[in-house]
Amino acid sequence: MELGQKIKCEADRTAGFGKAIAAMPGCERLGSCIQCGACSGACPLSIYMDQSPRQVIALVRGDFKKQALSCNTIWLCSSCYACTVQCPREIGITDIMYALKQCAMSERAYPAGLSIPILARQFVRMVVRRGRITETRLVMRFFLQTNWKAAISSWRLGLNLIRTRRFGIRQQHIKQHLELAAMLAQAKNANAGGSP
Amino acid sequence: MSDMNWQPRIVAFFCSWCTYTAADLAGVSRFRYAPNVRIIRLMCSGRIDPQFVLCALADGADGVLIGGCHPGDCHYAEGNFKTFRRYRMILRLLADMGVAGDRVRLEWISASEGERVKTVINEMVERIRALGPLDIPGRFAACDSEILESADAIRLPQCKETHDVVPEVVHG
Amino acid sequence: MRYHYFPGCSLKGLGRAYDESLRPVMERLGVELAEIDDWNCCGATAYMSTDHCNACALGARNIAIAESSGPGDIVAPCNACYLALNKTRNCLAGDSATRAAVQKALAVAKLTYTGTAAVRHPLEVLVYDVGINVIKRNVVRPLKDLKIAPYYGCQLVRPHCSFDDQWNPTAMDRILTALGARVVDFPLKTRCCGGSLTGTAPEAGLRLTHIILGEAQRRGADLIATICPLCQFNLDSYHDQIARRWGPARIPAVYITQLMGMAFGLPTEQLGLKRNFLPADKLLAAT
Amino acid sequence: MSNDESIRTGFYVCHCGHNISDVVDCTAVARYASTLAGVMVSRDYKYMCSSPGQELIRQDILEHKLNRVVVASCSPLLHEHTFRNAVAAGGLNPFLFQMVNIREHDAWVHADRAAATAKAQALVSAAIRRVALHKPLQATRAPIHPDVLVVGGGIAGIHAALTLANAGKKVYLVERQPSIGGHMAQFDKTFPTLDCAACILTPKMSAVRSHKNIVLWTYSEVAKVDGYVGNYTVTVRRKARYVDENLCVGCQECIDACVFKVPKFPDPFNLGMSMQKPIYIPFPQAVPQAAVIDPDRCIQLKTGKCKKTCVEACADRKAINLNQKEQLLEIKVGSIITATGFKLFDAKRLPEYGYGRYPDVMTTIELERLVSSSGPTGGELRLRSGKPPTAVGFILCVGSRDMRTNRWCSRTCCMHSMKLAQIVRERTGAQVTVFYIDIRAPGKGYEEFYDRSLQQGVQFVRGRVAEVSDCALSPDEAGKLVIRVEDTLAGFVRRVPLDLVVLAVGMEPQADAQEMRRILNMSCSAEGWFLEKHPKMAPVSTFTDGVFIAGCCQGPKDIPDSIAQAGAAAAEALALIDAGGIDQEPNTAYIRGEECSGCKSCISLCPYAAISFDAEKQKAVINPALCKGCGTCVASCPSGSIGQNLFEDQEVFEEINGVLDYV
Repeated sequence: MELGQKIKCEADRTAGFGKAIAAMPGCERLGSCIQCGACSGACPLSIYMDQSPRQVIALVRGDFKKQALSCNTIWLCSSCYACTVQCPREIGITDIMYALKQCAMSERAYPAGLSIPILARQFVRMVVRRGRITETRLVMRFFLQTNWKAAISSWRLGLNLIRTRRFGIRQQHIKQHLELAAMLAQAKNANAGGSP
Repeated sequence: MSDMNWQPRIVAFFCSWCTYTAADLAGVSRFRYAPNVRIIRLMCSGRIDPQFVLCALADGADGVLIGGCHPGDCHYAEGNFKTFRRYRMILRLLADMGVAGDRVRLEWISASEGERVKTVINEMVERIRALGPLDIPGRFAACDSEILESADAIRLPQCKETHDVVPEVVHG
Repeated sequence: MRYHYFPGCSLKGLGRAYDESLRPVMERLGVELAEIDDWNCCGATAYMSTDHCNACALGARNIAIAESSGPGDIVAPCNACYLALNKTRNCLAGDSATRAAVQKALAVAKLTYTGTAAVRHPLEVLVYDVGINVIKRNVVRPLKDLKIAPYYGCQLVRPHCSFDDQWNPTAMDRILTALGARVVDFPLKTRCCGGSLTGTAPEAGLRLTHIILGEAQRRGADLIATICPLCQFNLDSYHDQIARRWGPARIPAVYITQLMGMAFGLPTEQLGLKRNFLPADKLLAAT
Repeated sequence: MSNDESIRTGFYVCHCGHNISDVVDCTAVARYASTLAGVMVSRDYKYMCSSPGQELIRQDILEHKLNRVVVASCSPLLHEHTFRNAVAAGGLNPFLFQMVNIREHDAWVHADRAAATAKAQALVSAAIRRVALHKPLQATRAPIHPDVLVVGGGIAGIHAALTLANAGKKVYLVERQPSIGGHMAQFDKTFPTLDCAACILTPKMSAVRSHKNIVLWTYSEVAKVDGYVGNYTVTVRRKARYVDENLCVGCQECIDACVFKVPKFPDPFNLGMSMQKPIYIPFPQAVPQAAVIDPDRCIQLKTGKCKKTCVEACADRKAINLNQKEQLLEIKVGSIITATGFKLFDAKRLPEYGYGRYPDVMTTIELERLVSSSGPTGGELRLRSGKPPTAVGFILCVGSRDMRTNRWCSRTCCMHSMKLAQIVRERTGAQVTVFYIDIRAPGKGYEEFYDRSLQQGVQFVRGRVAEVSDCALSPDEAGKLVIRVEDTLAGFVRRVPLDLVVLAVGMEPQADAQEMRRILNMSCSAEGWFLEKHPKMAPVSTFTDGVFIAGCCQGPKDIPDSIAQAGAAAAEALALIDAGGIDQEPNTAYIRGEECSGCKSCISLCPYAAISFDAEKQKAVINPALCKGCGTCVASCPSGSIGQNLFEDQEVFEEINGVLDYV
């Protein structure tokens, strides 16, 4: 039996992390959590999470940045907002998950081997370049980058899409995609300091 | 007066039963608000003589806030309706005098609305800040001194400002 | 009734049957949908995960273009678009720092956001602007004997929905009843379908899809009615994988607009029903 | 400022421990006050309201021959009385005093020390200027009518009425329902002693009925209240009961004889779980033990075409009177105790718990009726299917501690649920699980009760339940209600199949609390509970003198607390009555006769008809006994000939001048 230390010391905390997350849009009420667990109970994905949403809130509030950013919880959140509307303290839990995702993305602090952030990254890249998403192309790229075997194993899905004439291979794009990219670059700069 | 350090000066007249109590509740609840409003307690907003409002503005207030019970909730049945009528009259008067109407504000705030006291005071202070100083004493200083000079002839007795006895100051 | 139409990427791709059926149905009901010129992706959840301000800018560009092209509300049929655009509106209304930043970004494209155009879902337009009675009047082939489970998905009602209940919405139930169908009491109406997790984390995502299909089957539904392209895709496309993991639950999922089109007597081929993986045979047979 | 050279003011600023001095520089305020005209003594002290603080004032008055006093401390609504007494103890007229509120209106609401101190100084300047103009005044004493009205016949109202009646006072007890007893009458047992609710309540109910000092009016409501402390005129609406409660003996023969052979209308006492006829007695222990007829259901009262078998059955007792009309009765009382209680949260507002959708989801009060031996099943707990339950779950904080519904803690649900959990376990042997956020068991013997629940094998899971559904994901869940909850102590989400789910619904203010508040001229908290004068120091008094509150109308509480509060309210009323009179603030208006032009514009403004017109002198006259001191007439007098004690124009002008003093 291997023994691992579970105790956490002051050195494990990142001072100001909880405050910084609470300062992000929609996360203002983070501090009023009473740890009732309604969020976890309402979450349809909590059964796969290594930390329940309630625990993530506790980690963030306690300034345990490393633990909060490295759990799979924030990435398994499908943004269904069940937690947010059930929270008796009106905490924007989904927005807190977004804030943590943004933080983890900007610091590349997400767990290794987790493919969900990769999809988000590819999605963003496609929007910046083309202005629109071409789903089949996005999914193909995603599979090629993460798990090419999965791409092969879902051949039946591809065939079906071709059969139902939905396998659009032509890249969709908007006319003003350069202008959009400039716009996004501008907004990105304006967001400086948003991410803790 | 219109220097960089200018801060809005607002006199508030609150009825004892609703708005004054609400201001007490705001204190008990530790709601923070701007320190620019000074509250004068009256038994009922119906006691507010238009002269009080004019006197406040003439003495250097940049705005006046009036607080009473909600319509139908007046401790004295209907004093606040009288206030409302008088308030409309004051607004007309101010318009004639060229004073912006939103320098005088009437609000119904019940005893339980501590948070509303905070909101209204903060809003009022921001509004007055945006309007800038009214400074009636400053604007009419020249007129006043003229009047005083002519009054010199009849020399009214002045208030005694100096102390006969040096007051004792003790710290407990 | 004229609306700005924001189809969103899915309705041009995997969910094109939704677009194909929505247009003739709305036309039949006297609703004019003017597609927003050069609209861009709403940003969906992926964008919110990377940059808040950018996500708002994406949504704001679409709203600003719509606002500049004339009065009227925006109709967004995809739940994710509906939520993303509404989230943008709420953010810009409540957060002055983000609003200023977004306006600055929009200025690059000579656009201004005013926030006058509301973002609405076709379901709301159908129930509140068109009216159940008008829908009922247009039914020529009632969907008799069809037991339908109404599935709203999560992002329509949460967290911003103003026109229906967050736990037990009924707009679609009312439309289905008007079409003559039998509505199955379906407690998982607003349970998440798994979203993009069906692709990125199939173990978790497909389980959610399976739970919805399984419950609809247990409750004796013939069909599941959907209003979101991603929900429809998830419920329709993974039957083999789900059957391998948890056993079969083969219930076709179709768009509410396809059901309306059938009931209105529109030609089947116009409604994109052939695009389903699992064909809605009972629907085709019933009408 | 006054020209009167003899003004000698003493000024005192209170630190209030650290409450004031943390934000306001009290020494600076005292130093500033010492520079103001007429100030002879200026002191700052830690606690002005303490005995040494008051003694300081008294000593200074004697030593420095002070004739005015100003104290800057907390709100005058809290301690004006205290300091006026201190001033009087020094031999000075208590109205030669002014108080400055630098705690609630300054130290507690500002953070900037410099700004707060400047504000305090301006307020102090205003008071010192104003007090110079104060005149000695005499408080008038109003007599107190010895009768008391108690509104609400739940346990709090019953207890208050009995306490007063036992002290020899005449009490009117007005109850809206056809019987007194309130919510407590619906309970089976009471925590933490588990004694039978009926056994301890019924004797008190009968005592009310038989007490010679109590006039009991059930099926009645307070319609109007006029007057003021010591002298209230109350109009009570007595709804038509169609049965004379003095003649009815409660034999129930009329009920048996009713043309409705079987009861078919939902019985509100059993929350619709049993049926009643149009003529009914609310419940077996009802007081008065008299039938009542529901006019919306009685065929005779609805259509006038009934055989009137009830009247026949009543025969020569002649208790049934189908021509009875609603009555408005007027009574005079000196004080009023409001004990109007609460209403239960409507569980349908939280659709995720399935109340109203799943028949085996019920509320605590419904379960209470089901386990009661006088309940619809005779105390036998059965599911709607008729089978006994094997797994029962209690969901706590339903409509409590939730910002979407009610944000307060309802205080009783933890204990109430544990009581029912013990009863269910005892009666059925079912597995019982309590889903809670925090167990709140702070009363005497309550923690021991919690421990007993644990000993008896009641399971406790800490987590707010997210949903109750009948969606089965596995065979063992089929046909069950499944709860989804995070076991927050174990750290994972659980699905718990149950066959009975009990929702511990919280308390909320009565639906017509606002209306009641208006009638009695009280205040409500933001949540809608009646507001006490001070949350700690005056918990049963209200801002309206002579009106007291008891029980759950002031906020959620359990039976012991309700009774304690009812006793306190009764004692307050007794103190008022036995004092024989009450000092009234001498803030009355008066006419300066020589200046009055006789325009009569003030007369119609007075809500108390205190102003009359002396036709002979052609002047208005104010009756000080009727004047309540609002000052509306003062502000409107075109010739400025009305003055108001304590709020003279000049005093207010000085105050305005003062608050605009910026140092």
